Amino acid sequence: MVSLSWLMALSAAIFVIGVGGFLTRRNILVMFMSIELMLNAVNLAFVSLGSRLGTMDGQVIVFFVMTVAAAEAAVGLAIIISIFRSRETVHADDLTLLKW
Amino acid sequence: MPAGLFWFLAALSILAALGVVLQRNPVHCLLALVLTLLAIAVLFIGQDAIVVGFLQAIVYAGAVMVLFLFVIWLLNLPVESGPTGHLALKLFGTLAVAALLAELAVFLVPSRLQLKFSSAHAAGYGSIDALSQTLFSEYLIAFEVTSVLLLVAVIGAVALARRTTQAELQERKEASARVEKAA
Amino acid sequence: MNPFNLAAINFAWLPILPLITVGIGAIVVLLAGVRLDDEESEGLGWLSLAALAVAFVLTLGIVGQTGVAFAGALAVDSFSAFFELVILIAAAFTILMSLDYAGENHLAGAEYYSLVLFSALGMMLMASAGDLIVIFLGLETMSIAVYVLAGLRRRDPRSNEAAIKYFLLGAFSTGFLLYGIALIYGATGTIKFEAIRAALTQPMMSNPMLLLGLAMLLVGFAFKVAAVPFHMWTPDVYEGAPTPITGFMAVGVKLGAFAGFVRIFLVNFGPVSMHWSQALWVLAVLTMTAGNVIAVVQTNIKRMLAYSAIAHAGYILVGMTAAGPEAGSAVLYYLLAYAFTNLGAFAIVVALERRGSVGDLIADYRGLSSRSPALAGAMALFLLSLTGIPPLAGFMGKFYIFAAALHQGYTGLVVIAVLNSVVAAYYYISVIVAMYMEEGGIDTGRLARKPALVAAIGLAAIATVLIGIYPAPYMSAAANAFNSASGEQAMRAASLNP
Amino acid sequence: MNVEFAALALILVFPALGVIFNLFFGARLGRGAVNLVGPGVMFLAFAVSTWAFVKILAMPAGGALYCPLWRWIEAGSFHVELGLRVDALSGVMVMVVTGVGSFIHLYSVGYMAHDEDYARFFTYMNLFALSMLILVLADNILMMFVGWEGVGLCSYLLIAFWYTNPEFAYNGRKAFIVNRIGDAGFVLGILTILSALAHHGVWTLNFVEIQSHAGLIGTTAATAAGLLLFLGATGKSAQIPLYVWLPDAMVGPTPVSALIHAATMVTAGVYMVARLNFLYMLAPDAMAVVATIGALTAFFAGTIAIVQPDIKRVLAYSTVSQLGYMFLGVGSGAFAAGIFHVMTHAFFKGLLFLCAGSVIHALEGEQDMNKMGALRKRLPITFWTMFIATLAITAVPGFSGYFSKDLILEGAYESGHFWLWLLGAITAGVTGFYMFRLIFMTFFGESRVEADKLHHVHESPPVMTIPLIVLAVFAAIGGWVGLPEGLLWGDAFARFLSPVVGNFKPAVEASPAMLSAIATGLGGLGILLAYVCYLRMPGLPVIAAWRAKALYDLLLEKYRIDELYNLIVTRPLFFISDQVLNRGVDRMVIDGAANGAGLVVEAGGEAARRAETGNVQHYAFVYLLGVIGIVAYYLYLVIR
Amino acid sequence: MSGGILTALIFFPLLGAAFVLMLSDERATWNSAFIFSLVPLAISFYLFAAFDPHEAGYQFVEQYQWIPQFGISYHLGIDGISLLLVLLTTILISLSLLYSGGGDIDHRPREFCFFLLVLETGLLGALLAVDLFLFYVFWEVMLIPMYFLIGIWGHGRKIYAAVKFVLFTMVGSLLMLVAILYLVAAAKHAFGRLSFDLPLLYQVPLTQTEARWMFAAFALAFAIKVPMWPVHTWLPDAHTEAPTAGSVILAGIMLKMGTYGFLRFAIPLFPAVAVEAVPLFLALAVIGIIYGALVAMTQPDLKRLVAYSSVSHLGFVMLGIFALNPQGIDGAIYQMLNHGVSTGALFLLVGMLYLRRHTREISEFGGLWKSVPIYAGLFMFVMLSSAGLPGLNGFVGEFLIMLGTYLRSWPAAAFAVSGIVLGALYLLWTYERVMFGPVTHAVNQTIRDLNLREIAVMTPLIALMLFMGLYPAPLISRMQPSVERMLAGVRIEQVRLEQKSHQQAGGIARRDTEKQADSPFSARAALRAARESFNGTDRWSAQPYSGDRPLIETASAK
Repeated sequence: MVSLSWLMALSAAIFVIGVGGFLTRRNILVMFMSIELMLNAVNLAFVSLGSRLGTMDGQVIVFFVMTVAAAEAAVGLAIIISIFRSRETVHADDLTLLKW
Repeated sequence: MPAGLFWFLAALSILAALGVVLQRNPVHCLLALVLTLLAIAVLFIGQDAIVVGFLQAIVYAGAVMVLFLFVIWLLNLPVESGPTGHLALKLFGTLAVAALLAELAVFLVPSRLQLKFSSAHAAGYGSIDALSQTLFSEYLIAFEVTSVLLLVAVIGAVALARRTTQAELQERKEASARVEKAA
Repeated sequence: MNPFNLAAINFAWLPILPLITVGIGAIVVLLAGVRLDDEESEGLGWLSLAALAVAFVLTLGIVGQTGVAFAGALAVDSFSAFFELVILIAAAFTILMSLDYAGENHLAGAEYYSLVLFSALGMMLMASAGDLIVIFLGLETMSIAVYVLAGLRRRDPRSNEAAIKYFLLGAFSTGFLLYGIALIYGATGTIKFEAIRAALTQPMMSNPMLLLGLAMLLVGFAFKVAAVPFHMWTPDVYEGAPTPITGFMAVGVKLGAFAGFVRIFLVNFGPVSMHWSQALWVLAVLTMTAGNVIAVVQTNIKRMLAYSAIAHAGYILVGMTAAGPEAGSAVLYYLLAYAFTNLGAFAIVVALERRGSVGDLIADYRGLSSRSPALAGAMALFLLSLTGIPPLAGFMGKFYIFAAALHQGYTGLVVIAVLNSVVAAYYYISVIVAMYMEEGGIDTGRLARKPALVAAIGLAAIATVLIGIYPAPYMSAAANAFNSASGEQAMRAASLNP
Repeated sequence: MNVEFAALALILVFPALGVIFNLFFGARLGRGAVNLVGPGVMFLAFAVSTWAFVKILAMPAGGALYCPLWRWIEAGSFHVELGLRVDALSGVMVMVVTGVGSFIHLYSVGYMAHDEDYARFFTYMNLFALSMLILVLADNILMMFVGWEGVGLCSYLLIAFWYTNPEFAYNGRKAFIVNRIGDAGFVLGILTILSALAHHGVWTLNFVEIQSHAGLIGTTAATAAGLLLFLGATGKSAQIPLYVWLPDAMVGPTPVSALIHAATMVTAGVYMVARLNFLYMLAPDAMAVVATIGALTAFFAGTIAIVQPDIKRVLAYSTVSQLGYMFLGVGSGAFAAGIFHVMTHAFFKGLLFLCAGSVIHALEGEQDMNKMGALRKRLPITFWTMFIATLAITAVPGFSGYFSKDLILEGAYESGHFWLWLLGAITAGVTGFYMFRLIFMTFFGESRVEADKLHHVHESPPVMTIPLIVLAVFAAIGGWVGLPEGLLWGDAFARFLSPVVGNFKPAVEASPAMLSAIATGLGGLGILLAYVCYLRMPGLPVIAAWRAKALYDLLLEKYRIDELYNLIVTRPLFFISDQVLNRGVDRMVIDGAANGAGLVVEAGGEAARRAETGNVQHYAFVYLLGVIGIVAYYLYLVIR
Repeated sequence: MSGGILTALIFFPLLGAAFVLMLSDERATWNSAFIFSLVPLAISFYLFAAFDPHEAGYQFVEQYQWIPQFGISYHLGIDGISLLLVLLTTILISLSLLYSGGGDIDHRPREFCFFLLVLETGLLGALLAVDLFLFYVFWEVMLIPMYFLIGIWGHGRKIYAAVKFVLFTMVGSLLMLVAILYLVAAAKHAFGRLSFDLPLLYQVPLTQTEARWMFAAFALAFAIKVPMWPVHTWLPDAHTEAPTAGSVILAGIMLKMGTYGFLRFAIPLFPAVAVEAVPLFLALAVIGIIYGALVAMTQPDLKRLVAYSSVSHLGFVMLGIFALNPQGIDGAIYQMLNHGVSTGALFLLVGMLYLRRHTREISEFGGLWKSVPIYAGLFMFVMLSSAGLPGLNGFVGEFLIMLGTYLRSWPAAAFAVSGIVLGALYLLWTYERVMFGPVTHAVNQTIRDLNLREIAVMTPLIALMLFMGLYPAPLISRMQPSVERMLAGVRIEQVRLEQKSHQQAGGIARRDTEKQADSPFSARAALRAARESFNGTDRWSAQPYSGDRPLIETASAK
């Protein structure tokens, strides 16, 4: 059996990669995908911990996280579409009307 | 879960995740993301989270990602044209990310990673039966809330993406005029 | 175990009735609005108000209870009741502000009001959550609704931008929050508050996983309450969002977030306060200082109020740092006072704003006192309350928080807070200067045609004064609320003179 | 023996009523009413004073009248009861003040006949008299201080009476400020006495009580108090170093000069020292200082008077000089002699000023003696009365000044101050010279009066000349109350005062006759020299001035003391006020710090605001930094 | 319990403020505001008459629970220290209203009256509060109306001045709030319950460090308000730009809140530290006296000049307070009244001039006496009162302060007297430049003299100056018992400090004025000596120390 540490490390790695993607990509959609990476990393952590603890809670939470991710995706993509309609761009660094 | 499988999936998921972050074409990114999700789904199943694993594959990697794909096509997004103007952020962002990873690594060494208790999996652990038993008893409220949440998401999505009204067009004109003036 | 044995999970109507009312209200509003034009949405607003009123009455039933329901998923205590009541009030004020605003700005009425109600529902869930996952779901319900609300002026690029920024950072932050929940779950084996509290025994307290989980939870909540350095979204989003929604965010979202924050940290992680109060100390100082200092140079009133909201979060963090029953009730009282004052201030911003976002500059307020003395007077009142001038509500809140922090020995922190208040006085007063001592500004139209808005301003003003000059009942309500949550913990009532 | 005598209050009430009347109704009711009330109240006060004085004379030695007023101040154990007291000393003073004062008031009716502000003038004059009477009648030192400051104020008001002239206004202020400097010392002196007694649980400011507890005041405290009070006296009585205001005070109407210089204000210092004789007796060092300052002032002012061309200025410096004599007297312990000179000086100096006023009146405001001369015939009454006064001031035997000055010089010598005596004696010569220079230049020789004024030079009206004549009589015979010991009734004046000021006890044996002869001789020498210079050989002074130009200029410019004060006090003060404190400390340092703090906040806000770039990824980056920070903190908790 | 007369006193103006807000006619506004201000005036006169001068404690006490959670009560009371200040407040507010209605305030009169009356409530409340929290509330309440008064009806750089005023004051008062809270926490530690009640807080035991910090916080708050050097720079700006009534109240009453705070709070709460801090405060006060006078001297603006003179005068008050003996403190309180009356009157006069010429530059004037004799006369009188001429009010206070200071530390008194000289210097010089000399600006020949309303405003003040100068005893006697009571705590600390320094000095006895002067033992001895030295016929020996009712001498004399 793989040690929990490795699983957690994998989870952390994916999480951090997600963070990195969010920071460095200009495209809002890709930034959003990075967030999905982070969520999945967390899901992995939940499942791994739940599995080691022997309780179902972890898996149930993953179920909820997926739902939330779906909801966020719906709303987030709608927002992206609406901003694309008004601004014709999906680049994060173009969205700086509001500042200072 | 055999160790070999784990290592393979771990490597795959990390590579795929890096693919999400590093590729220029959003569609390629999305494909890499799907790959990551699938690898993770297998990891779930490998840890007796069978239902969740399949849900991950079907709902997440399937349905949700298709949504992304639609949007990418809808917006007809171009390939990201290189790292313009973002070099500093990329450099320092990467450094910061590395720092975070290093910090997390210190926390996650085995000697520090002690669970409160650890028990063997009961019969039917991870099955749809077990999952729904928990879901509809202890997590009844949470489950109901998800329905509300999804409703909110639907309303929100509709509200944002519905057809433009005449009044809104007028307002838009005013707003863009103002933006120009401000610029 | 029969999974559908409701008694086994101690099903109770009491705590969920208000939630259901609000939820049903939202759906009814949505359905009723299907065939209405955007400009005719005022009736929907009144409908929402009715739902909130019913929920308010139902919530009163929770006052005085102490316990949990739904297998610990919901807490039934005065704490939840306190927050739910304030949240309902905040939502009601938001709707009062919106009645004219929504029509004027062609917002989709049905969606608008139902989303406000749903988001209030999310906040109420956070307030009454008994486990981490309900908190999380409540947070998401609230947030997703507010993301949309922020972007509801779809054709205004600023509104779009506010929505996308809020959404992206919110989702980003969700990742951290969830990560924290995962780690807490790993460390304690549970996500239920009662169980977590029980698990916090001596050896557990310094479990690295628990600590990392705390860190991530802290980050997640710090983002929602807009603590520095997780605050960067706040001014942009506040500026871009429709003004009533800005008010709702500044008050409602903050109430919900603090409800969860207080519930988790002060109540349930109270025993390990030594592991988080130092971090909060730093956050509090950063938040107060940055908020106030940057607010000084703002020219847009919504942005200025955004930074002021950040600064006020800092003061509340001072109270949380102090970590104790007195501090807990102080935080609750502060939030109550803050809610009315800020809602009033935003109501006035709404009143002065013409279509689009004309009238948002502080310069637009020049000479307001001669054009509209009552409005200027009310604004001055709210600003003075935010400054912390006695005997207004804002002062009493600060007083309570500072007292609590001092009693816990955080003299240095309080001194920093106090010096910050001086900086704060400067920018609040500069608005008063504009209103009373300068000339110019823009014409604001007739307010008399907006009775709902006038009512909102008036009620907020009355509450600001009343909570200030006769704070005793509210203070004891706050104390009871906090104590009923911290329950059997051997903490004496925050009413310090028995 | 003390007798309650409520009528004493009337002495104050009358002038006070005069003030009120003139202030509120004077201008409205017209000149006649003012002319009646202004001097009238003074004569009434004089009458009451005389009544009181007669009662004192009738009492056995050491008797006094008193009139309690009300409790003024109280704080803790400290309290002040206002009360009036007339004993021998204050009796003499009150007679002089009301007496001479009345005639000066009367004279003013004529002198101010053409001034439109007559009501204001008499308001001030009455107020002045009131203040002086408060000073004299006070039974405690704090009430005395009320009068003390009051006369300072009135001198300010009267000197600046013709306020439209900026120089006059300046001189008025100068008088008040210089007086105030002295007053500050006076206050400290009061406090020193008070605190010295309070150390022993005695809280009093009453002269009699202080005297009875004088033993409790240590020598150090007595010396300090004596010197501080004397600082007050130098201001009020125009002694070195605070005499500078008095010559400038000449710009006021001449009756004012008479009032200030002769009867009232300037003698206050001498009166105070005499009043507190018991204190000074405890402090020989302070006495020595008083005497030395007095002698130096007498000589110093005399030398300045030699060359002044302005008739009033000569008289002013002569006043300073005569006051120096008085201080020499009281400083030597010859208190009675000092007071005696106060009295005689009041007669002759009042007279001199009034005469000078008469001359100026006749010449329509001309004060420069170089433009006078040969007025003897045209102004006979003025000439004769002034001549008498001059004989008195130069201490020609038989005239009043002779007796008093003689006693002072005798006292100085007998108390062991040989050098001071010598200085005093030389000053007598100087006095003779400059006074007769004045007489000769004004009334004798060629007429240098400007032609257009010459034809209406005329003698003053009776309302002015009557006071001259009355005062001339006193100037001539007023000294006879203090004849040398053993002659007729002897030194009655000193005997009368002795219960209050004690008897003078000589330390050094001397022959009074010889001392007197030396001083008188020197005086005669001065007169002779004046005669030679100004009548016999009129060119001589010019040659002398030309030969010793430096000295002459120095004297003419009053040793340039004003300029010195200006340089070392006034100018630095203004510089410090404006440049150093106002612009430097206040605006730059303190406000700079306050505004600087504001600027720092603002700059900080501006800088922090720039971090808010609007780019959501920058926000996320800051967020991440926050995460790293918090996690680092927990990392520290874990691995520590 | 006395039927809420103090409550009526405090809140009647507030009622008036609300009433005024409902009026629209300008004349009616002024009239009703003035009438509303007369009621508290009447009440305060009644209080003055009904006040028991022998009672040292609070009178007309009212106390109700307010915020039981914190042990905060609505506790009002009046004692000898606050009685006269209350009277001063009501008088000056009424006069300010009377004056301002005469054309000085030409726009937004309704709000003006509103703020002025609210200000009165704040001022009276701060003076009457016996509960520390209640005091703080009123203390801050005063701030806001004054801020509006300066900011709306001021001149020139009014906004800068108003904001500076608020910020300066807030820095101090917020730090004081921290100290208040800390003190209350200490009280809870000592007595087991939270309470903001002053009588209880006076007894809180504190460590030296705690007491020092808290005293510092209180002292800073009050010192800014006073204002003491070097935190005075808000004052010239605020005074200069404020409308006349604002300056009058600012100088006349508000500054007194600082000194009152020292008397009521900073010193009695932390007597040990106060005794320690005496040298520091004496030094600051003396610097303030000289500095204020010097800077005032060369100010080109009349109001600015008067403002700096306030710094100097308040320096005297501080000097008296920190003499920490009855003479000094009585004098200080008296001087507070004097300064209120005199400087208030000066500001009124400057305001009248400004109304006529719309400038306050001294160089714009000259020779005014010719055109406005009544004005010039009044100005002269007020100026003399301000300069401390004996016989007028200023002298009584100044002398008592000097006396108290001298007993405490003679060098301080020696330096302080220079303030008397400099005070005369700048006032007279100003007067000379404004009133004397030829008329340099033709426009000055035509300005009109005071009208009846203005004379009516000045007359009570002039009368007060005379009365307070000639017969201060009834006023001082009312404050005595309270001052004595306040000093009782200080004396204990002083003796303690002395004993400590005696021990440190190896038991060498150091003579101290205060202890010897007022200790019963030496006083009795002195009295005996005094009796023996008189033969009984003299009127001075008949009743040598009568009237010193609260003091020990009388007790032993009987």
